Amino acid sequence: MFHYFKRAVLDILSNRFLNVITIVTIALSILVVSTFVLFFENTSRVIDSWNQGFRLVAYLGESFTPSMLPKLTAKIQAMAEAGEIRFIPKEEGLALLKQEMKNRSAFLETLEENPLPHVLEIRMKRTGLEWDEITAFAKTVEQLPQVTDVEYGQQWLGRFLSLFNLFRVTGYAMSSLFFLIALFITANTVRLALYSRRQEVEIMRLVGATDRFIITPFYIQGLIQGTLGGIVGLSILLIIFLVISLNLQESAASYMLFDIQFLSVKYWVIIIFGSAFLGWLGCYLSLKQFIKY
Amino acid sequence: MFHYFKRAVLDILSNRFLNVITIVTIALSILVVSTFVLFFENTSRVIDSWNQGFRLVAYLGESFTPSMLPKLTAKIQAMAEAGEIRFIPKEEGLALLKQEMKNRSAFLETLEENPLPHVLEIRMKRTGLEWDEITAFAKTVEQLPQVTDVEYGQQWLGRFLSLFNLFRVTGYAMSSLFFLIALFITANTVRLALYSRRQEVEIMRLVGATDRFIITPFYIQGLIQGTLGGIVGLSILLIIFLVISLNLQESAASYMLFDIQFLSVKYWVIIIFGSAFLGWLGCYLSLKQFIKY
Amino acid sequence: MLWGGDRARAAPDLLLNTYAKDEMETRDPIIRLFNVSKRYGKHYAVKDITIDVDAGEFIFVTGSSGAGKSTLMKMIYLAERASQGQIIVDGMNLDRISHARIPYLRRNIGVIFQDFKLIPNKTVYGNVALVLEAAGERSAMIRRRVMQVLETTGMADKVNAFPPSLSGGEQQRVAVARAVVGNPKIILADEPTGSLDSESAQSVLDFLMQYHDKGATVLIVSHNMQLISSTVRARSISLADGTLVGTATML
Amino acid sequence: MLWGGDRARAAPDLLLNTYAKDEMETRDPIIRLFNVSKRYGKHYAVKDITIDVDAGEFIFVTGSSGAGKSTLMKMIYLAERASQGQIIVDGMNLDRISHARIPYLRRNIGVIFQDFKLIPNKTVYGNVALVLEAAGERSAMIRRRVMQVLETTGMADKVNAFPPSLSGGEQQRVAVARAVVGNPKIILADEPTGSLDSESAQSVLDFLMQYHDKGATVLIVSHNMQLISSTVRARSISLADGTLVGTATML
Ligand SMILES: Nc1ncnc2c1ncn2[C@@H]1O[C@H](COP(=O)(O)OP(=O)(O)OP(=O)(O)O)[C@@H](O)[C@H]1O
Ligand SMILES: Nc1ncnc2c1ncn2[C@@H]1O[C@H](COP(=O)(O)OP(=O)(O)OP(=O)(O)O)[C@@H](O)[C@H]1O
Ligand SMILES: [Mg+2]
Ligand SMILES: [Mg+2]
Repeated sequence: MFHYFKRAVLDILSNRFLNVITIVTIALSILVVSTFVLFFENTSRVIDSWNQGFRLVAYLGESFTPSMLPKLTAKIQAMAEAGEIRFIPKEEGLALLKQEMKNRSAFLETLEENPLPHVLEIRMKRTGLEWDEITAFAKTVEQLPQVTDVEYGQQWLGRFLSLFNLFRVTGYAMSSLFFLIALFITANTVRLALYSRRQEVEIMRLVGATDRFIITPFYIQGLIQGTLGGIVGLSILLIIFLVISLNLQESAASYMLFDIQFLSVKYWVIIIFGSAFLGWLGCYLSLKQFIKY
Repeated sequence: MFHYFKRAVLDILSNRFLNVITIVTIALSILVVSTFVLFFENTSRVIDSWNQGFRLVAYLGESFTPSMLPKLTAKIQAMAEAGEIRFIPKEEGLALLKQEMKNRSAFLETLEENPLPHVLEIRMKRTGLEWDEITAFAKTVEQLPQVTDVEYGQQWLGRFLSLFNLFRVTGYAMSSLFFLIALFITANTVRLALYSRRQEVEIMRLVGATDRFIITPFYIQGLIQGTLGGIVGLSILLIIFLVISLNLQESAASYMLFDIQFLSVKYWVIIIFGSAFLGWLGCYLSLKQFIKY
Repeated sequence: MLWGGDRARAAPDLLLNTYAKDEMETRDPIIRLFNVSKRYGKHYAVKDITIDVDAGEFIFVTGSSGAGKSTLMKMIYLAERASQGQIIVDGMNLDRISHARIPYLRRNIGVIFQDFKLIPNKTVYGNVALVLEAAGERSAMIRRRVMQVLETTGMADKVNAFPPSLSGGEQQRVAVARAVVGNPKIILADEPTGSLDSESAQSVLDFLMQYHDKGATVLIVSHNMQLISSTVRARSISLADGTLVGTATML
Repeated sequence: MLWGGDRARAAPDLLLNTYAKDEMETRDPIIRLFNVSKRYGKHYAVKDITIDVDAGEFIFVTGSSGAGKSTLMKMIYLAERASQGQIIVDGMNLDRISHARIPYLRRNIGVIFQDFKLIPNKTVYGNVALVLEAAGERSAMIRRRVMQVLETTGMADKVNAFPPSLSGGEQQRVAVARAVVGNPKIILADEPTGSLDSESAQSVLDFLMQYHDKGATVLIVSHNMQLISSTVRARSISLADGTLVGTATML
């Protein structure tokens, strides 16, 4: 095995042009995939943080008294979808309403009695819920004894969610598509590199080399090329990211109410392994064509 | 020229393997770029349609009478940022408020007099406005004589806009980055294809061919490869798009409150020209390396 | 045709004769061709050839350009499959040999290709060593054998050169070195002296003769009549338009 | 060395002698080398060579393997630049020739490369026609010339074959055809008969002789003594280790 590895390294050194081209192509393909993943991850993260802002508002009937609160809260908390629950007494509700209405709030002062009900604000536990799930959850909450009505984004929220889910699905589909394309491009490049070495392969066969003897160093080369390509691609992305995020932080610091973050170590590992696999598979697909008796 | 074109076509036919590989690589690169552009365009379009939903609400003082409306409207319309303007008389405002407050609206029935002011709802003309511009516009509107106060999304809107602008900038940056990568990958592939033909080029030189005689067919080939690659890439995208959008329309028709649209003809033309340019430039960058005396 | 023109090799010849007598009766055919033909399109490159080559024979194959000499060689080391007929090499029927056995067949055959077939981006050393590496030899042994064989072919000072920077004759001598480095049972030499001056040509022939003396079966395709006629105890096979038109043994 | 062994060309010879007498005094050197050397690393492939070749001369270049014959040829058609010294070909100083003029220099020189240098994915026709296409000839004229020259070299029935499917000798004859198709002033033939049997070799030589008779200057690198000695009125230049060791004129 070591012997094959040595031959693979020697071969890389004596075919520098072909190897550099292949590694650069793999690096660029990885750059596309990882740039997109980075973009998609950050956008998803920001959207998720918004998404968490969505809440159900449950209006409590006249029959409700604050002493019932712990029991009601526990009941709701038992539901899978429910996250944080906040109780807003009608006094606080009125204050909020005044604040909300601003210019139109003068008349509220003239009221003798607080006309508002008590309210429970329920946040969603998971992000990325489907519209169906939210509707179902709302129905369940509405059926609780003290709850008279449930209000949630309705139309607007449905639209928002379907968009986000579409965004998410498209994002994953595109990541896969880009990975597939990277694979094809890599295979193509490896195929071209091998094409210009087909005579060499033919000569090796003619002097009595077995398939294994010929193929193994190519596979090892593919793995090395893939790994190097992955590292180079990721490094380029990191550099671009650092340059851009530094600039953004300077010029647009005031608008930046969220962080953009680089890919996590988990992704680094996935990308580099994926890239090594890419190099190997590129070899596999191409060698099939050139190594035949 | 026709003579060169004929030689280029003959050459493509006699180097089918190399040409198919090159065209496939260009097609895949174009597929990446145009998939991203498609994704980005659709997302932007949806976001824009939301963005257009943002509006300034100008509260009109006691001094305002409906007869002043045309003059005031004209004044606001003269401002660059102002789009559609809607006048909401206080009666309509009260009706809307009742609807908005739903469960809490019972007390509104008890009011003797309508406590609300008349309101002007001003939509933005352009999309993608910066937070600064909106603030400035709001200030100008507030200074108009009959206007007592202006309300707009504030904090939330600022955050939303900065996100969208970042999304937009990143999108354009990524389109450019992907185009650049496509360029490099194409150049790499062309370089590899030429590498395996370097002997042929060398032989042509040795039997007295001028640079121009050798190079011109390669350039024409590059243009042909680029154009074919562009058409193939775009066709693949169209097929993927049709398959996916048909499936989406079936399974998720209820959630789809917006259309996803394919790239416009303008983009087709840009992409195919870009791709032809890619093929040509790939040739240009690679030939420099191989054609030297 | 008996004895060739000027012969510089008297001593080895004596030895050869003794050796030949001892073995004469026990020798079996190592290469057998029965009605072998090779067709490209409608054209027969080789047509209905039947020959037996005994182990340890020394054979010249002659014939004009395009007569089918190289094609005949190619079928023996299985670079081309015969269209018709049967070929048996070293006990293996080439028609039925499994894919995985082909490398082992080829390790028994040292080929000097007409167009040399050196790998351009491997050094002279690397090209010659490849044969032994592919056969899984240990590196110390490889080094010794390769240097020894390059020494004898006069290419020792070019071990680190790459084939494109060698002269035609130098490339040919590397090709000769590579063909014999594995001590093959059979040596197929397709025009091994075409790029060489008469002196170098003679020394390559002497070199191949040494391997023959050690027991190898040697087939040489050659146009060089002077060389052919200078060689003792060689059989000469003559092709024309793909068919066998004559055999002669010089004794 | 005077007249070679068997000579089949009596009639053209007479013609040649008349032609030679008329022109003898007016001929200028078409190739001039002054103290030309070519160094690769520390090694001199060609060392301090000075020769004048007259227009219309017929020259054999001999020397053992690695003597520098091919390198000398390469410097004349500028595949390699001389390390030292001056080369003047057809009035052009190769040291000072502009990049753009090189193709025009090469169109005056027909080269038969030692390794043929045929383009593998062009047909025989395409390979030969390339020279005329590059020179911008009209296609009717190209077709006629190419077919004519392939006819004479005996390759007319292989016009649509690709070089890898040709025998060694066939490839060499295509290389010969390509070298002469443009009617060059100078023909440089590097071992043009190495893969050919003696009969084909003689016909290639006769063929080159025809161009010489029409006024071309011919330089042939060859190891084939029989061929050399059969040729009348040729000068013979001998190299050893890169230096000129002898000149002889056969008359
Ligand atoms: N792959 C092929 N496809 C088609 N024809 C071929 C192929 N290989 C050889 N031939 C033809 O078969 C004939 C015999 O070729 P071969 O190479 O055996 O000749 P040869 O005797 O070696 O000649 P030379 O002395 O010139 O090398 C030739 O006419 C050649 O064109
Ligand atoms: N590109 C090169 N780099 C290094 N050395 C070279 C190069 N080209 C030629 N040589 C060396 O220069 C010497 C002369 O080579 P050349 O090809 O001129 O020989 P030749 O006379 O043509 O021999 P042959 O008859 O074998 O073809 C040889 O020793 C060769 O190894
Ligand atoms: Mg042959
Ligand atoms: Mg030479």
